[in-house]
Amino acid sequence: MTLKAHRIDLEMFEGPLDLLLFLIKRDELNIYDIPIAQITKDFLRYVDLAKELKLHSAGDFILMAATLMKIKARMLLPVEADSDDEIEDPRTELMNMLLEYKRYKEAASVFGNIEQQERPHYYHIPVTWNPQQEDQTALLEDVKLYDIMLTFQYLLKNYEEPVMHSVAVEEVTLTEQVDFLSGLLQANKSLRFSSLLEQFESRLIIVVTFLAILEMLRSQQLRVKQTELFDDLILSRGTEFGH
Amino acid sequence: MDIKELTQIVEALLIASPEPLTETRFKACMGDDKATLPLQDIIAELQAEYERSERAFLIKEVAGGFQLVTKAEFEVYIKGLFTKAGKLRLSQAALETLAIVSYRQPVTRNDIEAIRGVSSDSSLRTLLDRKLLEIRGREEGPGRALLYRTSPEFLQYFGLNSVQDLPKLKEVEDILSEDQRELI
Amino acid sequence: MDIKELTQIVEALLIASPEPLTETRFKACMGDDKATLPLQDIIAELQAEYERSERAFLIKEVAGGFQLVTKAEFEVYIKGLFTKAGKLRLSQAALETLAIVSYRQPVTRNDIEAIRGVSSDSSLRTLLDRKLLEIRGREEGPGRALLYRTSPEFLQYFGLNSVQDLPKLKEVEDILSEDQRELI
Repeated sequence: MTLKAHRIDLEMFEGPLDLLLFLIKRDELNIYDIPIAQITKDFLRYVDLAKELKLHSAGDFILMAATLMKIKARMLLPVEADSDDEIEDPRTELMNMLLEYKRYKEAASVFGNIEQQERPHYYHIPVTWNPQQEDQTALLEDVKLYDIMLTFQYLLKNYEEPVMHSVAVEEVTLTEQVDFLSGLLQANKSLRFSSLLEQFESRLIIVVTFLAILEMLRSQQLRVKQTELFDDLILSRGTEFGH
Repeated sequence: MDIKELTQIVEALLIASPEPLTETRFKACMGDDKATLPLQDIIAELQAEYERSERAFLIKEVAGGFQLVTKAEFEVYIKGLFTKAGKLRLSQAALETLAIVSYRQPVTRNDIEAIRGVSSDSSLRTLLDRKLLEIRGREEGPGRALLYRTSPEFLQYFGLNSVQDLPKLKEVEDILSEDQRELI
Repeated sequence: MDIKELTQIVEALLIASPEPLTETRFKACMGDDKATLPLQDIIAELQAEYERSERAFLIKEVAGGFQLVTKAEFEVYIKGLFTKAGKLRLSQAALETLAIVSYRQPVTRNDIEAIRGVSSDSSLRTLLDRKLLEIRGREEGPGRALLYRTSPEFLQYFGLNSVQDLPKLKEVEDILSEDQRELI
């Protein structure tokens, strides 16, 4: 075999177990009684290549080579005939690993077939998912914990230490908005959040007002009712109102 | 409410829903207008209607609900909608990792690597990127390793209704005897 | 290719397309099978068919393209699809804000804005609305800024027992460090 042929071969294998299974199949070996010396020799020829090729999983191949050599050495040790202990075949663990891996490798090919069969079907996903979409920006389809990790990682990379003593200029304070809301509730029994929003131009004031509502909610100066999600909020006086 | 009205409502829900329509969700949508038929029956009616009128799509039962999918014959045209040449197929490494997770979930990265005998970071990452796997909590005990599971998108991707519908994992003996037959 | 075939192809494209179908995109999808009619005409035919068969949806022209939309009368049922969170959908801005709060909690709005470099008011508002974040207490010191944390609903959604179960930065690095990303 030329080096080139080896290279192609090796890249076909998913790892050392996959290579071992290949050797077993190629040489029609009995997986329950692996000729360890023979397979070790063959395996080592490939591992040399793995090192040479700087294969991504070279470490895993080398580790397996060491395991095989250890098994080979243990096979050479004389078995004491008079020992009562049941002596475990040094190959057992490797055999079990190979068998287990073989099952999943088989399952993977079944998955591959299903994938192939499902490929031509495309699912319908509505173009706009929610008429009440609160943001003009596109929504990410389905946020997973992984996305949160990725995003934080990304933000940290771009994060520069903040300039100290920077002062955020605010058009309106939370206290002002709390006072404003108290005033309104003094005059009206209940208020619609939407009608409040209509009075404000700046997003900042809207947010501060919203935070003021949350703050008043926490201190029970105010109560909020909402019949369902996305419905208007109805504000009324809470048990601690005016205190 | 007659069946005609019910099929129309279900059709509207299928068109508007970003995920498979489940019986529970259908009931919630109906609110006080209780449906006189189970979703399954309405779907069957609608499906028959789509067949009769030779629609380019059909209803598929997937991930515990129902969703509209295009018929296979239109793939050649639909591919043009997406910038990448159709859907990307998973690599052998990714399929192996996915197989292990789907039969053994929840699993840690170590569990996967112990079975595959090879580092599986990049396949895990691919599968997380494609949302076929998700990170779901941590293992009990000292290591507290992250646990991986298949996602609802996994079921959709493979057109399965639930993880119970996975093809049964074959026994070693069966696989080996198949190998034998192949040799002969 | 006759009009029947063309309407079917266009229907399949409308079902599968994640954005409105434009004439240009349609032509690209048709490839060498040049359509003998402009998209507009095929759409008109399909629209008529939908009306005749009393479908619950119709074709709407938006942003220079066509998309399927449900008829207004079904809005009352469709609302039910979005009442409770199924899949979580967030804007990039909201996701960034959520990521910062998750890993840095408790944080003030200023902390968040310092990292993102832009105002985060509306994302905070969205996240509070969705009950993914909550306000718990105030910072010590003169400003007494409100402190944001993730909510119990956040933990539940992601299957976490506590914030300590979030993947650590070290673990994130492990998964992401793979520079040689697998080609799929």
